[in-house]
Amino acid sequence: METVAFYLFSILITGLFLVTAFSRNILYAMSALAAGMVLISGLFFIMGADFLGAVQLVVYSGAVMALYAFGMMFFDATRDVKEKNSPAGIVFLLSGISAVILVAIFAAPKIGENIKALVTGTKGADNPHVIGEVLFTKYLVPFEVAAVMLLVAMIAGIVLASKKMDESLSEIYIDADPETVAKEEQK
Amino acid sequence: MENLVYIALFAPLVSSLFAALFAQKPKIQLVGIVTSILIGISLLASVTLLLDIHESGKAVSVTLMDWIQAGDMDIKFGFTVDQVTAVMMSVVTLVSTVVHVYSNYYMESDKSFNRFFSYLSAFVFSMMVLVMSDNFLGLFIGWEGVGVCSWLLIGFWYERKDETRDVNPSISPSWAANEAFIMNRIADLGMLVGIFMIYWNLGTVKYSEVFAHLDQLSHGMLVGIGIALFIGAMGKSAQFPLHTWLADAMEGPTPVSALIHAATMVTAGVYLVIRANPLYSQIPEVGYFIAVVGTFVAIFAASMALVNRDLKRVIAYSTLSQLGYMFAAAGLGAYWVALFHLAAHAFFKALLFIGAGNVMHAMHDELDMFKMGGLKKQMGWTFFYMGLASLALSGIYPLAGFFSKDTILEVAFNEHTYGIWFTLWLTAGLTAFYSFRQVFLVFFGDERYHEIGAHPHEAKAYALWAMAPLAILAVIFGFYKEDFVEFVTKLLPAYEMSEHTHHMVWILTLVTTAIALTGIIVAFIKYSKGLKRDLNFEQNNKLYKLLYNQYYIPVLYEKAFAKPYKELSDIAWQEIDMQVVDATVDGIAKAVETTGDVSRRAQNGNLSTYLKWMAAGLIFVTLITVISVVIK
Amino acid sequence: MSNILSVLIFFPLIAGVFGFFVNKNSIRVYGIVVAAAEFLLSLWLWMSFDTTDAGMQFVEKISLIPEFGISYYLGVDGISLFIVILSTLMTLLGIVALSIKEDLKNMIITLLFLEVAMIGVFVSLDVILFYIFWEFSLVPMLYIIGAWGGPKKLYAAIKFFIYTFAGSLVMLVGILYLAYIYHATTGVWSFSLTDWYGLLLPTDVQTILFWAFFLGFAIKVPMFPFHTWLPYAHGQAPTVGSVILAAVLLKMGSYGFVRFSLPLFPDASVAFILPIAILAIIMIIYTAMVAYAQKDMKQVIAYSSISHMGVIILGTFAMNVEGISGSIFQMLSHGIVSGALFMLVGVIYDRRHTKLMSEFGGLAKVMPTYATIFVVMTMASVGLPLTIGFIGEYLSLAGFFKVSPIMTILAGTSIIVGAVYMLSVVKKSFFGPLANPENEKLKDLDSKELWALVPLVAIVIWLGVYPKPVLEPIDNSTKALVQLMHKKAQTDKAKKIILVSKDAKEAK
Amino acid sequence: MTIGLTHYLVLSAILFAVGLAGVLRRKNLLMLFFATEIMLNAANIAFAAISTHIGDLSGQMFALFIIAIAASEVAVGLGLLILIYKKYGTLDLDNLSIMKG
Repeated sequence: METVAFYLFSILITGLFLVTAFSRNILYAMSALAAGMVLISGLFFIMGADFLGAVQLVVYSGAVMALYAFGMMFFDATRDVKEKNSPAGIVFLLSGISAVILVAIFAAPKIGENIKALVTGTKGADNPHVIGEVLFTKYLVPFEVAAVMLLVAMIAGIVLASKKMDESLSEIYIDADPETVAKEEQK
Repeated sequence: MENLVYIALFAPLVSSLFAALFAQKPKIQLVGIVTSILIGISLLASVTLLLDIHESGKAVSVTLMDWIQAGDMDIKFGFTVDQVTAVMMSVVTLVSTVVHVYSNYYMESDKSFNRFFSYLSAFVFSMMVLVMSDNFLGLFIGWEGVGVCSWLLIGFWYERKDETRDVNPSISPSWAANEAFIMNRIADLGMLVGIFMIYWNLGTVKYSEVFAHLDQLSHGMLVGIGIALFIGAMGKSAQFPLHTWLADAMEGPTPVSALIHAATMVTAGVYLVIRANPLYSQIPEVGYFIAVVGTFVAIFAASMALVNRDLKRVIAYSTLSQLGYMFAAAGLGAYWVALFHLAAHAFFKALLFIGAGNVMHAMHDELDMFKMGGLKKQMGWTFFYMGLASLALSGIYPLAGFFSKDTILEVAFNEHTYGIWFTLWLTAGLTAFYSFRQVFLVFFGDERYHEIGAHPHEAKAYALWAMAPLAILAVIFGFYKEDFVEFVTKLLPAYEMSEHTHHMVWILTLVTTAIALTGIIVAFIKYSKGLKRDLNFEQNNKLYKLLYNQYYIPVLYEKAFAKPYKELSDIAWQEIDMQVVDATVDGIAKAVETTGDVSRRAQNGNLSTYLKWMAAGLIFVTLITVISVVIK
Repeated sequence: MSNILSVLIFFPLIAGVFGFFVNKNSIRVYGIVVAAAEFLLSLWLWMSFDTTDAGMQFVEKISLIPEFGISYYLGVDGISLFIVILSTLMTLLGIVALSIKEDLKNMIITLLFLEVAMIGVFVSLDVILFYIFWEFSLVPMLYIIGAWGGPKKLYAAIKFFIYTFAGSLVMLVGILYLAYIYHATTGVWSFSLTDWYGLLLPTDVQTILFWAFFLGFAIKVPMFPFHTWLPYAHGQAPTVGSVILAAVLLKMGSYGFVRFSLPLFPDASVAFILPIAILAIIMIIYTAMVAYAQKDMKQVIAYSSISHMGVIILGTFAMNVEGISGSIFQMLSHGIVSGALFMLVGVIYDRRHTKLMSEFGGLAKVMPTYATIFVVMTMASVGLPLTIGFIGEYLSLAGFFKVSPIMTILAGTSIIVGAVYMLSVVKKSFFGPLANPENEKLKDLDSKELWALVPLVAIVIWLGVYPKPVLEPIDNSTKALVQLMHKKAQTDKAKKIILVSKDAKEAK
Repeated sequence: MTIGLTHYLVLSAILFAVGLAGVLRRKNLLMLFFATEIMLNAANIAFAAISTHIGDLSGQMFALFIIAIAASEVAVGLGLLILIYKKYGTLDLDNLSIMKG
């Protein structure tokens, strides 16, 4: 059962992400990404990382994708993205080689066998419970830092995106393309 | 006695510094007088020392102070006055005094009067250091010092411009000065090498210690030292092939020629060989080589003097020739004979030069003898002096030259070096000829000087009186030969003629006098009645042209050394230094710059490209990690 | 006043900083006073120097970074004492003779900083400290050339900086490697030179380190073929820059050879006598020829510097007391003579704004005092006895004669070729008719220039006639140095060639 | 055949490669963001898998923090994207090369 689920998820995720990576339409890409993330949370559930799965669902599939969706409103999302893609050969060569290397590394028997736990003895416990314990003891400082970071990011997002679009606080208009500026003003 | 040594040595220095105080001022007569007096004091001190040593037979040594002390090298300013030194000192200061006094007349209207006396006295000081020093390095100080003074004095009229060789064979005073300095430097290197050899083999450069330990050295080393020192002597005494500077040195004022380039400095080389007699008497083969070189120079220089028309150059060649005689004598082991000839030569050659100075003054610095003639009338005393000097130079009894030159010929005969004897004998004839050719061309015959508009006049009385001591010595010095021999052989090895030579002496004397008289008679017949020029001969005779152009040696040096050196230097600078060495350095810098310029293109501002590079880097790094793991 | 060396280093530094607050009009007086005080301090150093002691004196040691054995470690011996005095003297005279009008204040401050660096280099006994001063000396010089130089000043300044800097970086690697070896051998970190002297290195390590140090020193000297920065630097630098560059900065290289290469790597030094002697001979003859080919008066002096440095290098590698003492003395002599010659060229450049000899000729007539001093310096430069130039040259050549007579004869041609180019300068510039009408109204030396030049003339003659006060301390320290080298030498060849003087042997 | 650690790791590698391919191929900045998310998720999978495999929660913690970082990144990044778009009217990397050296 687990095997079937894993393969099913794997294939779906890979497919969806491929769509994301190569689709011309932003909407399609985004939808595929969101779907892929949901499926990844499924993988997490299979692994028994319930809390992580939940976070994945809530934060990624929910919050992040929603952000993207809102962000896209600023762009013209309905149009196909016109890209002058660089020669595919190099791209596939590079990513292919890295894929092969990574797979080879991970598939090598040495890797799976030699990994040892630094902190053991948490297995079998109720996952969210244990996570809560670890998070607020051992990883308290990083957790707080992450919280601050999120706060900063939130403020930054607000500041950056909420500026009046036609007049900037910074000098971004100084060396702007005059045509663009003209267009902005027409709007 | 020590005080006398210091007086003799430092009076000229004081004199020079005194004159230097006024060097940039216009003429001050007092300077001439004071310097002359100071040099005179030096003369008095020298003669007193000479007499004292004559009486006591002991050398006077003083040590002034330390000079160079490094490692095991310990060199002091030490001075020794022994028999040879005393003779040299007396000769040098005597001629110097005469020349100083005479210069008051000769330079009377020169605007650099004071400067001249400063240089001249500085020269005397250097010369005194040279002859009085008790070690080789002290000698070297004087050696270089006289070189510099000679440079200053030859180039005294520095403002004259360079001419071509056709107009002025010496090009210009400053050129001649540089030539003299550089040629002497070539020889000085030899001398320096000799000193190094002495130092590293004996650990000292003091004469007394060096000569006492010569037996510690191998024969090869002795030969090496002998040759190295002789190379030094060749430069200062203008021996072939370093002789060209002496004739060009005639660009200097005539008193300078009399003092430096006839009587004193050029004999320094002979002095060195005489001084180093313990060394040279152990290496007769080098001595023989010296004699051969001297003999060759004697006839070589005499031949050039035969045809030259330049009053001073003729005397210069004759000096060269006489230096050859001295080297011949010294090389054959007759050191006192060389010293005797040195002293005698100093007297009559200085006299001759000073006389030439009078003539030049009368002729408004015209030097071409073909434009003179008949000066006997206006310049009786000068004629008398120059005639006397020429007789002495030709070796006519009873003048000094007769005794000294004859003895050299006897030595050559005695040593069974008949080739040397014959050459020197022949040279004696040539000497007589060119000396009297000069006398007759200048003082006899038709008065050709009218063409150049000269109004000849006799020199001032005090100038003529100043010449008198030299004239007297040129006459009587020969009669003191026995005393001289007795005196100097206390230091120098006595040279005894063999029985056979003793018997031959009167024949030799006769033969020599005969050829000298022949030379004079030929000159009389050819030149006393007036100048008959054979232009065809002068222009087309190859031998004449060869001699007149000094065997083309100056031109050869110019073409073989000076020019290629200049061209090589230009190549070294422009081709090698700029195009190779510096270009390599700049090339490296350029390579770095180009690399930067090329790699700058990677920085094209496109994130996509960067990302690709990043991925490539990632692959590279992981690959290396994998490989290194696998290999392990 | 046992910390006189620190005073010598920090006094100009502080004075230089204060210089920023000095009024523009009085900066010249300020500079002269500071430099004069510094010079007097250095003379005081000499007066209280114990000439019989061959070792380091006035030693100061304060640990800076004990973990790595880096300390503030100063000391002076006979070898460095006179170079320190030379630095202060040339700085003083350079400031006295300054003819720059624009930005005089910055120039004087820069010169004071340069003085700090120069003195620091010569009194540092900690290698890191030495290296810091060594590199720091580049900066003021870079400013002097780059800011007050001629038309190609930036090229010259950057070339000077990067070239010498590249060399010293290689040296730095050598220093670190040597420190590493010291640590590996003794177990403690130390950058103290006197500690390093005690280190016996295997010959192959010596070889590597020798060449690493060699590159740093050789570029500074500068040895052929690393010399091409020098003509540009001299050609573009203002007079005072050239004076100090030639007089002191070049000596840093040759001083490095004596202070580092010889005692630290005696075997390697002996092993490489031949290639270095060949380079030195090429320097002597080749650059003399190049000097002869120059048309610019200053370039002649610049190339002549290289030629003379060749003799210094040769003397250094003579491996006997005579040669090394001679080369150290020649450093002083060359410093004074070439410094004076550069000042003299500066004098005529100030008047005519050209240095081309073809523009001159017959100057002796209008500027007799100038010509006289120039001729005195020329004679000192060609090594005339009784001038300062002779003693060093003579001793260096005499010393090397023991190693190789043939090469000494080749190197000895320096007295010939030196005369050729110097006399031709004198002839072209001072003799002959006064052809150029622009030269007719030239003024002779003014009092400012005389004040700068006459002391040098006096020194040239004084030390030529009576070098003992200077030569004796040098000689003592050199004897100790040679003895140390002989003690450290491991190969038979080195034992044979390094020649301990007799009285030192007896003293043992 | 049970699903072991290796399977997850390989999956993560493949996803990472897909993300990488996207990063390299896409010229639109927004698409680049998407591709980056893919890569982050690939890493997350690996973290979670190893964490589960060895029973150490640290892996999951890191995955958690990665998610936090990704969220912040999106927040800030999107803001920047909007600014860029407003200024240049495009999100195409080929047109955004003012940093050309």
